[in-house]
Amino acid sequence: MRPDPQIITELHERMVRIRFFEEAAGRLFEATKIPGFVHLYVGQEAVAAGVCVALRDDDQISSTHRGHGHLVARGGDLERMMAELMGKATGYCQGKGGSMHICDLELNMLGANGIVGGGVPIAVGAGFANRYRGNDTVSVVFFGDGSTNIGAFHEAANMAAALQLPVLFVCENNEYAEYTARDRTMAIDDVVERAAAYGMPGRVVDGMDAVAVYESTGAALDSIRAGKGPVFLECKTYRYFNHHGIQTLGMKYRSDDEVAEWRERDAITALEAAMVADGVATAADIQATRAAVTAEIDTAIQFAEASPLPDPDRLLDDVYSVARS
Amino acid sequence: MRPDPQIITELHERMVRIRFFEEAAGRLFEATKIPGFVHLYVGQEAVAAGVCVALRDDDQISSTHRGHGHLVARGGDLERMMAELMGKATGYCQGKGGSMHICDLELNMLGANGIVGGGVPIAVGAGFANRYRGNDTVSVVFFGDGSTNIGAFHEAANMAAALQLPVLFVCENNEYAEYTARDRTMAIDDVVERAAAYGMPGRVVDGMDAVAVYESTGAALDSIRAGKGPVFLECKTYRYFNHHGIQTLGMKYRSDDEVAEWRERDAITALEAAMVADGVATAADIQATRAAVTAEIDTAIQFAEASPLPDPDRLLDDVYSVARS
Amino acid sequence: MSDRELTYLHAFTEGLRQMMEADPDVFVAGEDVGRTGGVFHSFDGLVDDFGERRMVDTPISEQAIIGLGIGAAVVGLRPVVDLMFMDFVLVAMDQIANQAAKLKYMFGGNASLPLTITTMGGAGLSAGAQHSQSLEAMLCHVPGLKVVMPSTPHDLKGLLVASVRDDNPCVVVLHKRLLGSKGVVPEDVYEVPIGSAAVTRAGSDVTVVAYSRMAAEAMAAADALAAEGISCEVIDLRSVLPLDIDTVLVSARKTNRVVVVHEAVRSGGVGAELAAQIQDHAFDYLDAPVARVGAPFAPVPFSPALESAYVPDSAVIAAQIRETLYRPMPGERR
Amino acid sequence: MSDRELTYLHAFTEGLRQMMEADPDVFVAGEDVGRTGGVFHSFDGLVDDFGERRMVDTPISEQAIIGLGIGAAVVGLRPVVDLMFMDFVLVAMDQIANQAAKLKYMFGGNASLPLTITTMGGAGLSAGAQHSQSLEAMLCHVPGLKVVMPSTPHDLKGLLVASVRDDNPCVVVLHKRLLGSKGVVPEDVYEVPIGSAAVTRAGSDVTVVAYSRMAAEAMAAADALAAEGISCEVIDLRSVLPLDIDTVLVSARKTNRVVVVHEAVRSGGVGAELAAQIQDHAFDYLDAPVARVGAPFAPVPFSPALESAYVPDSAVIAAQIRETLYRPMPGERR
Ligand SMILES: Cc1ncc(C[n+]2csc(CCOP(=O)(O)OP(=O)(O)O)c2C)c(N)n1
Ligand SMILES: Cc1ncc(C[n+]2csc(CCOP(=O)(O)OP(=O)(O)O)c2C)c(N)n1
Ligand SMILES: [Mg+2]
Ligand SMILES: [Mg+2]
Repeated sequence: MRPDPQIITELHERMVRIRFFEEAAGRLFEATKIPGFVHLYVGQEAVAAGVCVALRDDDQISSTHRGHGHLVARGGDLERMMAELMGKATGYCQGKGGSMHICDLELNMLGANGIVGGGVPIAVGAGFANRYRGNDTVSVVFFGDGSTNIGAFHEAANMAAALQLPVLFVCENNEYAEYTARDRTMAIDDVVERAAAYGMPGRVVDGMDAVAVYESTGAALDSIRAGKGPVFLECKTYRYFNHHGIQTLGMKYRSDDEVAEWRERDAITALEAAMVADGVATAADIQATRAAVTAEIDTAIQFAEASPLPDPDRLLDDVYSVARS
Repeated sequence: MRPDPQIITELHERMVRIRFFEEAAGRLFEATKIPGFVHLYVGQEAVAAGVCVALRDDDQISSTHRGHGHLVARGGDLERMMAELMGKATGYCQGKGGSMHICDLELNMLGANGIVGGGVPIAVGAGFANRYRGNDTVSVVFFGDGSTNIGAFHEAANMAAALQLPVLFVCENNEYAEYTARDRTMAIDDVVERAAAYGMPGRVVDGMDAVAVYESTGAALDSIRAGKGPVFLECKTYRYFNHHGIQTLGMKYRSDDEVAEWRERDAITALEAAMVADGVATAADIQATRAAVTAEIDTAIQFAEASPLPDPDRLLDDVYSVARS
Repeated sequence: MSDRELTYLHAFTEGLRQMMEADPDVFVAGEDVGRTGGVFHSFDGLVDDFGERRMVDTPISEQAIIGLGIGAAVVGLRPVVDLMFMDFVLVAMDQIANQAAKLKYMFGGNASLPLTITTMGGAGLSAGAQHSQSLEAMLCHVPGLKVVMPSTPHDLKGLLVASVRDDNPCVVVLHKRLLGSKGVVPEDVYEVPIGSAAVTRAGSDVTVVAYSRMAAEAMAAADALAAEGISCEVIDLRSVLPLDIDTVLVSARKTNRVVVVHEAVRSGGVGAELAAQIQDHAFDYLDAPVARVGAPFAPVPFSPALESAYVPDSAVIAAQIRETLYRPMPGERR
Repeated sequence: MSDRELTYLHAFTEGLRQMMEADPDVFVAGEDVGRTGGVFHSFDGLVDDFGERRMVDTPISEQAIIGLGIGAAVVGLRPVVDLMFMDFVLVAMDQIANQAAKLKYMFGGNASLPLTITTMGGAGLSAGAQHSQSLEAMLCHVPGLKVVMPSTPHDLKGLLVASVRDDNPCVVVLHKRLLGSKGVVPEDVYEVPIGSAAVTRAGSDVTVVAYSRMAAEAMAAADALAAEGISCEVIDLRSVLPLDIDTVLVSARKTNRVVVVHEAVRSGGVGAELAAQIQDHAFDYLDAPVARVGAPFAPVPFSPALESAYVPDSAVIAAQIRETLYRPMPGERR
């Protein structure tokens, strides 16, 4: 049985917000208004939305270099996000972090990370703290298929399992690490096969189906909150754009046909069709949502563009905490 | 069907040589004639002997902090080994390496290693070189159960499998990492369960049975030489002595009964009984072997004790190679 | 009794126990720190007092051990994580230098990281090239970290307390050859401020700056030279990041000659930074170049015969001091 | 034509191609170095010429990438392994500093390790705190390594060739902001000796020592100051381990004033070692303290507005030179 209509609408709205935010970020990047790198989340929206809608506010999430979608799904402030991407003083990190280090500790979003796998041990540390405090808060860590080849992932996954910590491992398997296909870097069919090496229950989910992700996440969270230890969720998904930036077609590392096939399974289009079919929303409602989100993002862009650059006099602030317990 | 008598005798002699060498090293360590640390191999002899007897001279082996047994099994020079442990100029490393860095590149023994897991990526590199050269040489890497929790092991195992390299992974599962029981650091029953995470065939062997280890190694080598990629062998074994040094009983991290049970399955005693039963050797032959090995080791000790300490003037030699291609 | 003596080892354990008693958010994680009490016994007995919930034995996973500390600290706990040997800092360097050290800055200040990393450095036990290093210079080049290297039981306890209470990632480096050394340690909780050096001997001819075990060797050299009529002022840095350069400069401007000593490889060591700052800020006061004593440019050798020639000692320090005072003793070892 | 120009990027690719043509034991392994030709295109086309056997795409496994090189080198091949960004050196530090650097010494000399590690350092692309670092000082503190940081296409090709032919682990650090810079590069194979600096501009008032991208900034500062009648001698170190201290000292004894410049964090950087050695060996020649220009003690910020204030440039260098010549310009940024 499908989840409540409010849930469906939530999933839809968050996916649309991610999609539009990322498309805007891509345009601004190509217009050189966003410096550095942007690793866009377009195509994978069902994962961030499905997971985050299932979470409680006190649960933590940790992210990767491809982190915008996770923060948007968590309810991140689009103005502060866009400002950070543009390196403005009003950004989440006052311009010091940028796309790869965006975070919102008030939303228990522990940060994106520029080091592949680097955030996984940190997420396990947050899970440890939850257990230490005796609450049933869960630490959720997003990571890519390619990151499961790095040592930090392995150590952290094993640590979580050995200590039976409340951590949900969400692998976003988009089948590529930069320009290298997954089958060239690991000799297994599904990334989830790695969970057994840690004695961790694992499950594969259609990462193009927000409802499926939402439901599997809910089941996993129940088990984790019940003290049964970490769970591994492999979400089969795909990034539409290039590893970084937008360009999507005519890349030699993957065929345009492959991209087209995945786009046909687009999570947003599919959910919208289902919403109309199930009478959860009318085409007009959906248009209204899209229009509202577009407006939000326009406002965010205006805010970011109007915001000042950081004052170089603040360069040396924030290296150390001065306050002490 | 059992292997040829010569093989059995080889296995026996090498195990005895390891056992006596290590017991002597332990005594010399307690007598402070060997400085630093010694991680003794006593109890695990069947693994090193079983694997090394099955190897070709051109195969490489890589070892760990508990590396004496591997070099002895590979045919290492006992005099140069003992001299190295004592920090003498005549040692394998001229006294610069010691117990944890003992090596013999002429025997294709690529070295012990002081960093847990540190030798695994290096062994995979040797395996890569074999494949690169198009020969059917195999790189064999020994590592402990505890080392499978560290990132370097994970990255190297996955690399070997992803590139289908000729590497034999020999896990010596003695159920402890220092003073911590394995079940407290990994939530799996058998370490071999980790092989599947790399798409690597894995097999469990009785590490207290030299013949079983020899046969499984042979089968694994055949598959690897046939180009079928790396294989993971878990050898269930046990160290009789303490993590480092000799003291074996009265330790709080494991019970004396547990030690006693494993000692009852002693690989050398068992093989000797079988040799006599099968008529491979008489009690007298076995005594002769033990006496001969004892003499070898006494000679090695005398050589080492009579050897000079390294000349401090050589302190800065060997940091860099001066020759160049 | 205010003159109670403790070993360096027990000063560490006492300081840690008191921090754990004072703050329920303080816990310890590392390899064999719990049931075993640490391979150097520096955590002995803590598991009996605080249980396995707060004395956590981990797998052999240095990256995940540091990450455990980072994640727990960023959500508000006050972790103490242990790297058995300082050499293993290199195994966890990404988590230490790319993650812990930079987290607050990358987040624009919206975080604090009350994390303490404890580890055991130094040579002299024939532990070989991978278990004997002094790698503080690498850590001192990383903005965001603090690094302390106490030489006495008193300073070890006080700096451990200050580090655990500090809201930044602090690395507390013990020296394995000091574990048995004794000294007066107050029973109550006290701090030695991070970044403050101690003038451990007043003198007029030359300033000798050292830290960790070399502070004791420097003192021994000073004693020996006193007999020759050479008056050494000895400064124990105690912290290497931040450096208490002011205390060093005051002394340098007084004695006009400085010898910096550490056990780490001389080239690229903390002594280089000190020499660079001293010649910069006391240029007109120096009557001789700032001299540096440290290990030669080689890995730490295993054999005691080589290791003793590798690690600086009071004789080498004294020889350098004589040379800096233009009183070289021909044929002396450097 | 001996005056053929190439970009820094293409000089690298050409040098590597020529080494692969000359020696069948040379291969390249790293992330996306094969089919993709490297994320910076520095390996473009090599897979077409040498195939995937010799241009090996690896998993994201920096420790295993370095280990692959160590193991292949110790059994006789001549690997070139790539770490996409220099920041990832920290992920693989154990394999680099505990394994590769020490292997020969620990084995008592019974090994050689003809291993080349290539990587991309430096800031200026708003890549943030984990993709912009200059970490050479950490590597320079590790006995057993060699580290080169060329600033021109010519030196990059020559030092790459020398590194690949060298029987020791060599780290070749490219600078991402130099990739498009052009210069004359001989077509034939040649070496720039590791450990030899170049006097790139003769002068009499002050010696400016720099490397990598800062060598160009130093030259720009020298040009600007020439107009003010200040004559700078500029030295491009080219290698940071070993350091060509002799070339620096000859110049220092001539100009009596030295400014050392690097992009890395100033504190604990290569400049500290240089300053320490210069004041030691040219003490009586110095008319001013050896000055150091480097990044302030903070991670690399993301925003261009901050990053440009963080990374030293010709203006900051010129300001420091004026100050070292006792001609400070009040209120100038340091
Ligand atoms: C330690 C480290 N190695 C390499 C990189 C460069 N890099 C950034 S993203 C990426 C691919 C990551 O692949 P995956 O984990 O599947 O995430 P995806 O990009 O597909 O979302 C790589 C290799 C890095 N940032 N950190
Ligand atoms: C990176 C690293 N961490 C910790 C240590 C300390 N240490 C040495 S041996 C050992 C236990 C290894 O256990 P295992 O791999 O099972 O091998 P065993 O000692 O049982 O043969 C540890 C933790 C080390 N040498 N290197
Ligand atoms: Mg991916
Ligand atoms: Mg074990």
